[in-house]
Amino acid sequence: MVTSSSLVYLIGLPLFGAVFLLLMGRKADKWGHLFATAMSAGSFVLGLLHFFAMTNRSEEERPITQTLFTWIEAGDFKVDAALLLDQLSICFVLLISGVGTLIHIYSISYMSHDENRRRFFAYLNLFVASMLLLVLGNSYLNLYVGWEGVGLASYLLIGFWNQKPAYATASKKAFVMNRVGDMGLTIAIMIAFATMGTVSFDGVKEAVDRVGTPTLTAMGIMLLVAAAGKSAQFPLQAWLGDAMAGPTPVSALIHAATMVTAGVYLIVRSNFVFDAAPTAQLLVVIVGAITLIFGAIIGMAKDDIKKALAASTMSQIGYMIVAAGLGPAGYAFAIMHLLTHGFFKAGMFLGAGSVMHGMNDEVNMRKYGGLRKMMPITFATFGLGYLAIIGVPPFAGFYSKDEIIATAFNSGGAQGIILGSVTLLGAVITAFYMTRVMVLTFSGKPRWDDGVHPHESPALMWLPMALLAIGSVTAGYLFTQGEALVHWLSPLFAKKGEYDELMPHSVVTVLAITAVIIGVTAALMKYQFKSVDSVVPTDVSLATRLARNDLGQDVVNEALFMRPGQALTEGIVAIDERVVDGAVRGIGAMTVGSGATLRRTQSGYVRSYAALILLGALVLLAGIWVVTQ
Amino acid sequence: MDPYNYLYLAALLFTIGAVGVVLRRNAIVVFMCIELMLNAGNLTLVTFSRMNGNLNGQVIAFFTMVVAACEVVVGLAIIVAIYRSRRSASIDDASLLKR
Amino acid sequence: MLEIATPETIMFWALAPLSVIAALGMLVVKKAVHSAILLAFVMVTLAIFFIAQGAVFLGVVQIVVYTGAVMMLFLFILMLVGVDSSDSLTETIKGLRWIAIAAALGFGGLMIALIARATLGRTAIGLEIANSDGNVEGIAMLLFSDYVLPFEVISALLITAALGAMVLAHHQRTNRRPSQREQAIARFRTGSLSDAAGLPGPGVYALHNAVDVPALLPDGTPAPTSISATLKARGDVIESAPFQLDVVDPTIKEEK
Amino acid sequence: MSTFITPVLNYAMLAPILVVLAGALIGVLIEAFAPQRSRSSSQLLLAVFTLIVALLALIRTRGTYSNKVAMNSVTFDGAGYLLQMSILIIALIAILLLADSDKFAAAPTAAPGSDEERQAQAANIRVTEIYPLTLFAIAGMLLFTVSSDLITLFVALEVLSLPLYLMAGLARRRRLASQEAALKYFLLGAFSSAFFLFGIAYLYGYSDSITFAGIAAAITGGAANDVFLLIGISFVSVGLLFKVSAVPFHSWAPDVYQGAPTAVTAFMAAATKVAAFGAMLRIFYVAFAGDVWQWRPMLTAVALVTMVFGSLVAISQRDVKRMLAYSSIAHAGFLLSGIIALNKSGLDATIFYLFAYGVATVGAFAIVSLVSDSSGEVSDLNRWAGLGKRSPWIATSFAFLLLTFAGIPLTSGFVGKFAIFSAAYESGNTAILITGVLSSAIAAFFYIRIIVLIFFKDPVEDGTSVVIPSMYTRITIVASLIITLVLGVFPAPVLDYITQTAFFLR
Repeated sequence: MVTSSSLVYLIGLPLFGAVFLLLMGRKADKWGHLFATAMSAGSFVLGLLHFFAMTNRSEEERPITQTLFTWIEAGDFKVDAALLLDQLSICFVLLISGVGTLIHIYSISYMSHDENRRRFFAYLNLFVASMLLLVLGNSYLNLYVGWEGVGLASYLLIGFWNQKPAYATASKKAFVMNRVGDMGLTIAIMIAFATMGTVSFDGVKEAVDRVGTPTLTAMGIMLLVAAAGKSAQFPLQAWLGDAMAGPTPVSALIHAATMVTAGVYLIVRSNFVFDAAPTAQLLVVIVGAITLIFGAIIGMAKDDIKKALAASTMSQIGYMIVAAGLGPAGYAFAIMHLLTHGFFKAGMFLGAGSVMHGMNDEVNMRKYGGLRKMMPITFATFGLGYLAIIGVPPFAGFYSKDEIIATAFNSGGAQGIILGSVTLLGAVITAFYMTRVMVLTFSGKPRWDDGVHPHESPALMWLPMALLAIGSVTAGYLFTQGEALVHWLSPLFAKKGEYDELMPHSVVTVLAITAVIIGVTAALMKYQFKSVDSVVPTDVSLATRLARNDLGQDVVNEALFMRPGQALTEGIVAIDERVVDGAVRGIGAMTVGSGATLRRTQSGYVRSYAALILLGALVLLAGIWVVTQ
Repeated sequence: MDPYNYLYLAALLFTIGAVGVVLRRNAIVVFMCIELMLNAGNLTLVTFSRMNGNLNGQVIAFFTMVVAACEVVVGLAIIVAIYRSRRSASIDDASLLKR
Repeated sequence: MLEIATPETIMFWALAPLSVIAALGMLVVKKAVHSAILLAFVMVTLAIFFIAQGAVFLGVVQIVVYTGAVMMLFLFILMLVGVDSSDSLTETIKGLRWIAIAAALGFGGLMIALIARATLGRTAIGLEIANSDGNVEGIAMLLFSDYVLPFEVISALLITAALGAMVLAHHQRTNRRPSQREQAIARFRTGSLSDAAGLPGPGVYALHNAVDVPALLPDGTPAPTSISATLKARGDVIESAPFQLDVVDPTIKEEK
Repeated sequence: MSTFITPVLNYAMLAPILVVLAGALIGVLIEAFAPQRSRSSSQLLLAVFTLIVALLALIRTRGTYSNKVAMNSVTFDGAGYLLQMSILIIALIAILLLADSDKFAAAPTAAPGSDEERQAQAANIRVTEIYPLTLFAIAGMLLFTVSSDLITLFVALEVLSLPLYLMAGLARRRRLASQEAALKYFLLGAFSSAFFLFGIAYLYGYSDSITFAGIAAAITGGAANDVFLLIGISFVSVGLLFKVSAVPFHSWAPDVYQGAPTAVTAFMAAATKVAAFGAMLRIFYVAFAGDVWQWRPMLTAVALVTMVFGSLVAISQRDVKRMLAYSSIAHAGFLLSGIIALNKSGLDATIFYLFAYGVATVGAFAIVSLVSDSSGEVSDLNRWAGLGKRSPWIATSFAFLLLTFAGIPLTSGFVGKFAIFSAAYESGNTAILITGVLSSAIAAFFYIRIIVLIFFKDPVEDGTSVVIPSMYTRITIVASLIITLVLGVFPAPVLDYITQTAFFLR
């Protein structure tokens, strides 16, 4: 069977693929995509072997470590470049390499007309390798290497189609926010090193008892900042929507299944820190809850199919963060939702890509409609993902979301009621906006532009979608069967504390299903049974048609419900786009501005430089004057 | 009289030289101000040499003179080269490089 | 305890203010040459201080090397770049003068205050013992034993300086200089013969006979070719208009 | 009556310095006697040969340490060995950049744009004096790091500086700017060395000694109050901080980096930094260590201001050489934290950081020297847009080096930063730690902004073309990339070696 010495190949295969393809250059154009896919698949197969090997071992022997070499050694401080595969990381390994391989396969066809396809695949491989390193590193420092690696790879991938003019600003925003996050991680590592003298997960876990709560709270908050940056959580969420400028498979890989979940991984991995720092843990929950609602509301207002999905991702990760913030009771459910979300959201992104493929890269949902007949397979796979995300039993999302809602309600006291309500409200809105997406895209009358001939995508594209759809259908049931995932992960986390059960699980389930029904019904009322309205004033033909079909009832509806709702929605979208953007731009401008001001000291005149030196010496003398007083 | 008086004098001359570097625009005058600063340093060295009762300070001052002579050669060569291309020995004119 | 005799005290109080005034003068005089001369004066006073403090050798070197050689070099370069050129003392960089003066007052004040506060921690002993073999011998002893390495390394500095001066000043001819004969032939082979007899000389006037005034052509306009290109480039050309005949008094005074 | 002590020189240990000096002298002779045609190649050959021999001579001294090599003037110890090694390796990489013929003025004496200059360029003349000047500077640097008395330090400072002043003014294109750089560098350098000398005078006055050991003894056992000592430390620091371009003594760096020929900038930025920090390490660790409580606040303030200032101002630069200059200022701030730490790990970390940073800097400037259009190098950043499209290899290499400067993991920059901040923390300096991390986050912003510019922006109309690198430049770039990568991925052996070797003989 596989041993710990083969861990390095999990990362090594895709890394080799990336380096090899970049070095080969144009010579590899013909077969580069196949090679890259094979590397990713190889990693997945190896991961599976490890998984089976792990299930065969007893609970205590499951985590395995491979030390590659001593990376940094300075005095007493030593960091090994070492890989750790335990129950938590194997979940991620399978998700990353599995979904990653499917996306490779999908991209073969999706990118077939791009002359730089080989380079794209090299980047994909690089991304997979970095992401695997992120989840396999045995210390915060090794995690940090992967953390920066996925950042770099995602830049290369998002910017792959760099002719998009909006990209420049988008990348800047993404960059600033991610740097804020990275800084959080750096400071957290420094805190760990400074107070505990170690940065490995094991070392920190042992040292938690030795250091005071304030230190752990500071470290926890910094880790949260890092997680918020990478996982697009409030207030660092704004970059995700803009990152949709990249090719769709990239969005599926990075912005649904893998990179954006790194924050959840970080928090769950640092469970020992958060368990000992209640304040930080509470902040995690708050951030998650805000993002959950925030993302959902944005999702209601977006017409761009990818941006709607991105907002949904933000919201769903909010669910995971909330779960992760609930402590030992929630860690496993955070991971469970993360895994099921990986399946259905990746599937839906690929579906969106498939739709765009058939619609000449149109992303505006208002120009879709009635695609069900033209793209039956896409419709079916997307539909299964849809059922999963809104939480219709027995699809995957039902199980994972249900558990999170129940855990939230049962977290006790007022917090429990508030959190439960928020997660429930989130479920309503999720059902609403996802139904909207579904209806606008696949149902109703065609609203296509002239010259668009929708058609089903080739097998190479729908096959991965179908596989992901199967995952969306079955994963939730499999994970909860006999609490399989909870048991699997439980050795890693502290014992779940006892708490009063606010309401029985069955009641929560009923509530959740009710929430879904409300959301779906509302959306159907608004979009399915009426013609789609348009906020796109330039689209004259659509507007005329809408005006013809409009009924007087709408006016009342609008006045009573829609207007306030719209105002709220628009308000939140505005906060997202203006305030947050403004803040980012403001910070950027402030930094650049202060740089520019300081730059003025550089006048070009030697004499003013000499004056500066003289003043420096004067300050030193003044210092001496004070010291020798 | 206290030998410290020589130190005060040297400090004054050093200050005058330093401020001259900032105030004067002719590169040669600026350079002469730097020479004044070096001379002030030498006076300090000689004074300390006397106070310490050994000749180390004088030797350093001697080295300084040689170093200063070399600096003068290089510096004046650079100034002449600049003068040849700009027809100006004002250091304010040499401010292409900034920001 | 170091006793400073009265003659030296008198000498100090006589020369020190002078040297400070001369140094300050360096900052305010307009002409670079005057600055150089004031600096030479400061250096001579310093040489006297050196000798008074038992540094005979340094005092002599100060006069011979510094005042003699280095200052000559300065003057030489001043000649090269235009000895007459004078600086305008108006400050062009906004606020710099006041910053500089404030910094200087602060710097000088702090230096003096700090020196006043300093203690040596041992008695100042003077150089009688150290100079007992003679100052030059004493320095030589140190120079060739304790300081032998820097002494040797400083030769690298001298070579660098010479090499640097060569790089920036030594002119390497890329083409042969034309002989006088070739120049003459070339002059006659150009299109017109107007220059064949040589270019006109500069301002030959009764009142102002100098190279920086252009000569006048028969029609009364200045002849641009009569001025050296160097002077033109330097901007040292004087208008010839003030010297034209209608301005100049044409009456001839006979010498008696 | 004193007796003459016959000086004893340990020539074996002085060999690296003497070899380089000898090489420089032979170079001068070649200038005098060799025909114009063969000068360039023979000078290059001689310089490379000299450096290799010096490196071998240095390696031969491995393990033998002494502070009586040349009376009390120099001390050869582990730290000195490592620093000299770094300087020689960096110089060996950087000197190949001088070989590209169209970098230096054809006739430095001719006025820019004159017929004379055109004739000289047409005749394919170039200043080959660059090589001996460089060797002199290297000799000065080698001596600078092992000097253990103030006068040797001063002489070495001048030996390393004078050639650099001259070389800064010898660019082939944009000669006015180049000469201006030389003038600024020279005037400010002389200005700061006047301060340095004044500081030496006060240290001599305070301690009645000019050796580091004597000063250290005076600090621990002297009866004087600290005024002379502090004036001395401050003014000596002004001179050293000027060389390492720490704020507020930094202002020469951007102008000189921009104006000087890029090959010279590469050498100067990398090697001078190693030498100056080497000397700073020695003087602060050996001579001033006893007075740490008084100078630490001063240096800490300088380090903090330097980090923040360098990082902030770099953001608004539009010229790649100026950007690198400000980045080097920020790095000077980071390096200062290693000196402030005043402990063994600070020493190790600073040496590692210096070497890693120096090598990466040479590589970065080598790449800058390649990006050009018909009228010469292009350092305007706007015109670098889309470089990744036209020359992916060059752009990728540059991006990698920028990531190194930014301290992204798996590059030497990260290891160095980590080690140096850890050392700073170990000495209890949290302010340095926090400011350092914050300002490296700011710094990463502009490094990565350039990467985005290179790769994700469309090329501008009058874009630049990349010169096909000559064999020499290619060697430089590849060597610097390999060392940077190895130090990032597999730094343990080097760190180990430095930890075992680095120490100061007091």
